[in-house]
Amino acid sequence: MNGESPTGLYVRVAGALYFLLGLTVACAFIDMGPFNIVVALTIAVAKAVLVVLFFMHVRHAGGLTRVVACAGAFWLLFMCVLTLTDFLTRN
Amino acid sequence: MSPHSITTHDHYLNAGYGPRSWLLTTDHKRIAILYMLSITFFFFVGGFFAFLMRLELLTPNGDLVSAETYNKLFSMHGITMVWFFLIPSIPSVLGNFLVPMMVGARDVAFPRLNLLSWYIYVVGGLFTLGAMIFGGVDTGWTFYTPFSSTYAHSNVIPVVIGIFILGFSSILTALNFIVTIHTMRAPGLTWFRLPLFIWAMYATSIILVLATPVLAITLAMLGVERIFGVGIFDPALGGDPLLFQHLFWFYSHPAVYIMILPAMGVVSELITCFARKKVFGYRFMAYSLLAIASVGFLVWGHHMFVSGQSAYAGMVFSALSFIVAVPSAVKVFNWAATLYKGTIAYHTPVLYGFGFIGLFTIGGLTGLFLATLALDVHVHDTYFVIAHFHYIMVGGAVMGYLGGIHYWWPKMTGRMYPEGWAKFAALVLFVGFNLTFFPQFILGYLGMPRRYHVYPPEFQVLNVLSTAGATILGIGYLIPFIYLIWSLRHGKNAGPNPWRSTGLEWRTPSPPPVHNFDEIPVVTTEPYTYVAEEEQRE
Amino acid sequence: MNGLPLFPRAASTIAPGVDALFTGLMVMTIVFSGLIFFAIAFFAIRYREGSKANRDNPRSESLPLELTWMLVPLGISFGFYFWGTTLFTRMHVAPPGAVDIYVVGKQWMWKIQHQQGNREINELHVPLGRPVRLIMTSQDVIHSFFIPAFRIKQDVLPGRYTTEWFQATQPGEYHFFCSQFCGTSHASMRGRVVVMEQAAYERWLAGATPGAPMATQGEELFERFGCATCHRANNTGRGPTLAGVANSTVELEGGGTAVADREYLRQSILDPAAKVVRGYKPVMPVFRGQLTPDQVAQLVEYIRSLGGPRVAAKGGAQ
Amino acid sequence: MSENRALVAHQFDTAAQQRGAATLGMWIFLATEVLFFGGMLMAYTVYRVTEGEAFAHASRAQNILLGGINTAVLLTSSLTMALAVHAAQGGRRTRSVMMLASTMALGALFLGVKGVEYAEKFAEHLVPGVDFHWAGPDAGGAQIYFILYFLLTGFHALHLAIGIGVIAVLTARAARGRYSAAYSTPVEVAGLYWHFVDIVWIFLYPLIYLIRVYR
Repeated sequence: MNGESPTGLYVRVAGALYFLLGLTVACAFIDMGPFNIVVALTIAVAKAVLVVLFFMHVRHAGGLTRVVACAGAFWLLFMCVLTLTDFLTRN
Repeated sequence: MSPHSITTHDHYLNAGYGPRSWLLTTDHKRIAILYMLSITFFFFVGGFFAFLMRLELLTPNGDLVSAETYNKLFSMHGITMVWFFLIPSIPSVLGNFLVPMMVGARDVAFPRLNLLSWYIYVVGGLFTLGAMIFGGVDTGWTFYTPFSSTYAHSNVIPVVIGIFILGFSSILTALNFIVTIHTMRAPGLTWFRLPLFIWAMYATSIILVLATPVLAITLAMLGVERIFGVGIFDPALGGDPLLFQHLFWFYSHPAVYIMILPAMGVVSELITCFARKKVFGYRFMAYSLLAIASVGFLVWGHHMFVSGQSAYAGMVFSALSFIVAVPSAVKVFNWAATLYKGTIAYHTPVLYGFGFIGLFTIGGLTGLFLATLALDVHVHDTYFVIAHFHYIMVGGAVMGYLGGIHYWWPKMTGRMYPEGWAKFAALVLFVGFNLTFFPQFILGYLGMPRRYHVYPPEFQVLNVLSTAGATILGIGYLIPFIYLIWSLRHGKNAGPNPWRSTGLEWRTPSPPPVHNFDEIPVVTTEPYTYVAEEEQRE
Repeated sequence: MNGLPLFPRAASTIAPGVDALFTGLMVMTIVFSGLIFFAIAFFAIRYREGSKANRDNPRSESLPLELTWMLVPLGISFGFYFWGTTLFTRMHVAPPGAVDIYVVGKQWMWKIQHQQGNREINELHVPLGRPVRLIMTSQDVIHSFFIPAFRIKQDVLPGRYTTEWFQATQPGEYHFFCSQFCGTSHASMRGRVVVMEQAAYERWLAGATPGAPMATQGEELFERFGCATCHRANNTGRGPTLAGVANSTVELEGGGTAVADREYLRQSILDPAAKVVRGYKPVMPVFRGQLTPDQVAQLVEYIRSLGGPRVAAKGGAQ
Repeated sequence: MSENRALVAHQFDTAAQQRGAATLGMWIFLATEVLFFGGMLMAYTVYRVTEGEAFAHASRAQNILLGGINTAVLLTSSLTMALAVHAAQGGRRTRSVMMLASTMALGALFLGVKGVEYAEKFAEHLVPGVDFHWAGPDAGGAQIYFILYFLLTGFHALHLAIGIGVIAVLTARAARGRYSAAYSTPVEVAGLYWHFVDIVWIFLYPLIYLIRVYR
């Protein structure tokens, strides 16, 4: 790696993850109407990105790994979006 | 005794003889042979089902088999052909054999995983075969809910488990190919020096990796609904049957490209080699493979135009489906243009190549009929659809597979097959195929629905024609089966490069040594440098 | 003896349009595959090994050519896309004043119910020259109602209404088929459409032992199941008043609105908690499993007979 | 495999190539896994849209506290896994064994808590297909919610159990000193898998437990 021990970094990342966990629970107790799900998913994505970048070392990885890491998520998005074009426009 | 002995060097076939040396091999070439034997078995099983169906359809009444049996026949024909023959065919046989050799590697990245994937295939296959022997399944290969989950009385669960298991085999093979192509290319072998077959394998592997898991989980949910009687897809229990169709076609439409892309890769190799000219528009050919693979994921809803899907979704999916026509057209035109000013030698493989292009063109263009919303309403679920996808899958994928087998047979076995018989078989197949499936286009537009055991008498003449064609087609498949086996013992010694091809796989003896290359080749040129080679000779 | 038909009869207003589209695509297919076949055959012969054809300056790439054979197919594709989609829109939206007929698919027969109370199995009598809309649902698995001569087809789903419409242009008898595989006797789940002149159709409606009209039968069911206990006039009951509700826009509990079309009425009978009208509690018993699809259709017709805003017919179940 | 055999398999030229291949292979496998869970997530999305109210009601039956604790447990296990990989890469045997063992323990703790939650569901008759009674109005939607709950968390738990098994093997090997600065690929690759399983849960927690907890 780049010389310095990443232990401290990992602990800080974990701290951020705990914080985001607390935040997502807290937000769930506030009535934001349709935005509850948006906030919850945004926080979840943020947590996932932290894990992917630091714990899974994508921060240091090449373009290929980044593309593969995103591919699954994108395909899932395609699947859901195109399916919803059906379910949301049935009437 | 044989004057054409090929035991003059050490190769993968004479590296060991007992069953252990085959069943525990991690050599990608031997695994390819294992796959070839297995899929040939399933091909003839599926063909047998098809033959019985065509016999039954000779007359409008159900006189040969009962309705229940007929439903099982077409279901098992579809399941066997799709999952146990077509999807593994070119990738697992030719891909396994050729991917490492074409990229100049000693083996795939994960050889043990490769063997494991064959075992998974066999387990899945035997499971499904067992389920077919002990009762069969009558849902069609599409397993539409709620029929499959609630109403069918046949062996749905065992068959679904068999396909679920098989999925892992596809995923492991594809994963292996992607990693091999990315990390194990020979020195100097840049992406745009790769043969198009490798590009095709790569595009196919992407689909396999991203689509197969969706099938697995869909079938798992179907199984849960059937076993526990809970409602995921059955409206009587609160579910939505169209969700199943969305999930199923998210896999199964790309699955069509899993079958046809490898054949496109094979045909590109055949055309360029026998025209002795570089593939026209190489980069466009490579990109169009990737374009088909990715856009192919976005069109699944065209299987659902009359399903009760929203009309707006239908319009979106119709437009996206038309877009796939573009990269497909690019491929066909480039193949034709490759022949321009070439030097065409009429060996058997190129005949399959020409056959493929012709049949794929018809299959592809009739696909546009089905992508057209207003027209699909009439022809959906009729024999028009049957004819269309058999032009793609049999006329396309199987012709590509046989072309590839004839092209690389000398490499795989070190032997040549009898050229006259081979050309004759190619002709018989072409004639038989068209006689079988062309009448079905007409039947479909007349309105004969698919999966019909009995039908109104006015459809009989066309059905008889189709059955006659199927008989010719069946004989056509037996001929190569016989002469290829014959050639193993009596064929002429092929030599390392009987077609004077430029691919890396031809730069090593036939059959290849265990580690493929005595010395890993260094690549300095683009692929298919036929013109340069001719000039060099002059 | 049966001859060799090559083209199906065209007997609906939509059929010539579909046939024209088919012909257009056929021409395109013949032109393109002809082009490809000719090119391959021509090159394959001209440039065969040993021929003395001119092979100077062979090319293996050409951007203009690639662009040509990308853009031309793209343009043609979109031409057909718009053609097909425009026609589809016409096929999807029934004209106003259509004769509504209820169709129920079950393993393995088609049950048909006319508003006037006539019932048929595997036969469908319709008037000539008037738009007819089929309001279809299934009692078990997915079926599909396909009339080749009219060039229409629509899957018939359990738990939901789907519709299709046609206007017959020639009197006579035509096949209809179930085209979605539905089990053992799928291939026998077919019948005939009988297209009759208006006068003959009316004679048939009157002559063939009709029961009471659907709305009347629905009213009986309404009484029998005690619906009127809650659904009273003037919003005095525990359920909303049903007079005038059909085709109106209702506000829903939990936000949003819904148009009280046939599908909404059907769902609200079978699964009342799904879309509750604002101001009411989800207290209505679930009738899923209690009523046959025929009975649900009768209730829906009864509620519609209580009046409601007229709206132009749309493709979705009204 | 004997101890003195070269660490590079015959098909590879260099150790770096082999490591790159293994890592890429795992990433591709994870892309597959995304779509495996994706099928269920799509079903979830569709029914969350069409049966939103029912889902909101049904999710009230969940124990937010246990779910939250489990989320924290898994996040911690990801931390220990990352530290284990780091230790293995540095050739620190004791530390890598300790960290791997902690990861396993946390994984097991997660499964234990999950088991308690499942037991509660059985006790409350909330297991579709086995024992399901829903008092509220929209039983159909609630039933679908619980099916998807059991499918998603069940497959997640299965993945976690497989992860624990894999790490158990790695722990034993690490204890025998198999991994060093020169060769720690199996630990790295297993780490990727473990983090993925963690990420799945990061999404499942808000989707399953936190649909509408206010009011």
